[in-house]
Amino acid sequence: MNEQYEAVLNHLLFHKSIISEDDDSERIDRYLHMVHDIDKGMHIVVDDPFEKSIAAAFELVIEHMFDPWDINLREFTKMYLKQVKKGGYVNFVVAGKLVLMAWSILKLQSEEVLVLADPPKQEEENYFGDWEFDSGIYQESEDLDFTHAVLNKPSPPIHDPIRTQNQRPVTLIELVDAFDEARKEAELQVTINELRKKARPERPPDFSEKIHKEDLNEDMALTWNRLCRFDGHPIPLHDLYNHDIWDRVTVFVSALFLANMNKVKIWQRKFPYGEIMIKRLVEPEDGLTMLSEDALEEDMIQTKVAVV
Amino acid sequence: MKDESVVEAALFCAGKPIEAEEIAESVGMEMDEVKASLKKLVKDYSSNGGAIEIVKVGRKHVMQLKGEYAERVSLMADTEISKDLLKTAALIAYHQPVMQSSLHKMVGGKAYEHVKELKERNLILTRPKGNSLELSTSKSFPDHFGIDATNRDEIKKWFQEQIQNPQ
Amino acid sequence: MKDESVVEAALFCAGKPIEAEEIAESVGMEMDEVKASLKKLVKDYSSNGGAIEIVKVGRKHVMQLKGEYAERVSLMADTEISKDLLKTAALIAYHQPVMQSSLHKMVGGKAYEHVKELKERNLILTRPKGNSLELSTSKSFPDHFGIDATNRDEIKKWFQEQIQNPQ
Repeated sequence: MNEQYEAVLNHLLFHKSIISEDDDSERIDRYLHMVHDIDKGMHIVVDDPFEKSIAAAFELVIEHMFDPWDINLREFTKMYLKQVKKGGYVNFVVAGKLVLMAWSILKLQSEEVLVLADPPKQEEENYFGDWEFDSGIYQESEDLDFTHAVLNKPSPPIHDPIRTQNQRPVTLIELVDAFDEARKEAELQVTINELRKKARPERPPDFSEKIHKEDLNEDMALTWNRLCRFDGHPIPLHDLYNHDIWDRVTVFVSALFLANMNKVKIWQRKFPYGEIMIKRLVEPEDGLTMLSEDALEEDMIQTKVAVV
Repeated sequence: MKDESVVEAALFCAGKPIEAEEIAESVGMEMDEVKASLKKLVKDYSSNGGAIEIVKVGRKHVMQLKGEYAERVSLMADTEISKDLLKTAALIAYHQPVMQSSLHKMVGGKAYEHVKELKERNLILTRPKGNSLELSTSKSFPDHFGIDATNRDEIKKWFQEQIQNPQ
Repeated sequence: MKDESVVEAALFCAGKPIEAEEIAESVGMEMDEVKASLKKLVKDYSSNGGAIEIVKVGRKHVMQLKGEYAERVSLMADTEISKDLLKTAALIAYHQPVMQSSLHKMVGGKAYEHVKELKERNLILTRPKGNSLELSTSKSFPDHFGIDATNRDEIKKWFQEQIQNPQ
């Protein structure tokens, strides 16, 4: 096993405390086995061994349903950036895929938190729940006046209040009550965990399928084909996406390549959150080979892009 | 033991806004007595020229330092919220629900840091919407800042008054 | 702002016995003024018939509830351990010795934060075992909660009895 795989493995085990004692040795063996398999060239078509090892680590979580918390995303980002700085060459398609994988893991982590955190009810409640949606904050002049006054006066209109901070010991009855509640909640939590375990195999995206197909030409043809359904005026890039996240990445990355080939122009209306716009610079027939009839039909079914 | 002083003791001890029912239950008093005592206490404290006030916050009452005194002794308090952060909090409360991007237009780059901190303090709620976040106050916001309002118009009015007649 | 009220504010804010020097430094007053204010406050508070008193404790002064009132309202204060943390503590005590990973399965993500806090409060002990930690109650656990037990087995038994004979 080369050093990079070892580095990845070490980081995988960064959150050791999360690993259950019930299956720890077995689990570490599984990791080793998996990394060994990947080392032999399974799955990944990425060339750079370092990128490959990171992708492999992410794959372990996404494809093989490991605990998403075993991935320390921050550490991986740091490692990756270090490598990029050192190497100088960045494969943006691979980088994009890695970002998406990292995002998927983050999502799995946050889903976990959502299920496990069981936040107290009051945090979810909005005190002024009956308020209407913000339809423009400067509608009334008094609102504008208020904003100006708050920003320009030395003192804010609210103060951080100072109150007494008395605390007392827990009474025995409170301890028993808490115990009673905790037992019931723990039982519920264990049940939820089991249900999640059962449901999980259905959840990960079809990751291996996507990483195998690095056929950029096909991706670009797909994006071009969608773009040609519009009349050539600038449109928001998101009109070309369907709801699949992989599709977003594919379209976004191939649109960048199309721009590089001077087939399209891409710009953002306002940085950093403005709409990303795309405009076709050449006629459909001067673009790329169109998709086959079958592929075209399949894509029409999968996307909700309007035909103009 | 005077009724009124028992209620005063309850407020001192609680250290946070509490409802009349809670006081009545804890100290074994009738609701009417508690309510009458609260009314008297609010009046007495506001007129005695001291540093402490008892104020109504929605359905609750709280004992706290008057604003100007709170500022004067803020160095002694554990956690101080910066004036800038308080301004951002006030803008969110007044304009809510407001998009983070709109807040950014009002207060600039510090909006993101402030939103993060206010969220950590459980004072605001965030909800993803489009490419930005929709911000609104949490249930503990009016309790924390002692804002006596229960709906949008009241809170706007409350803030307008604070701006026109600062303490 | 009256000197006396500033000192009153400082005492309210401190929430514990505090020296005159400390007050003077924090609020930027002369020691003489602080001392004179303290004297007046002690006198005023003792004679106003309210529930609060300001008393001298050694070299320090403190604002607190008068004894009889403190007893009456003591349950209104927040408990020093939050309900959520208390629940985790109770689960550890009942299941001890229990692995942190098992606790995670029972209470979810907050387990780690809670274990850290309970450890800081000296209520539980942790021992590395495999890749996780084994948790059990510390010697001070029964003392802290007033449980009549001297060892872990007795504590466990006490909790088991609570299930069988709920109060």
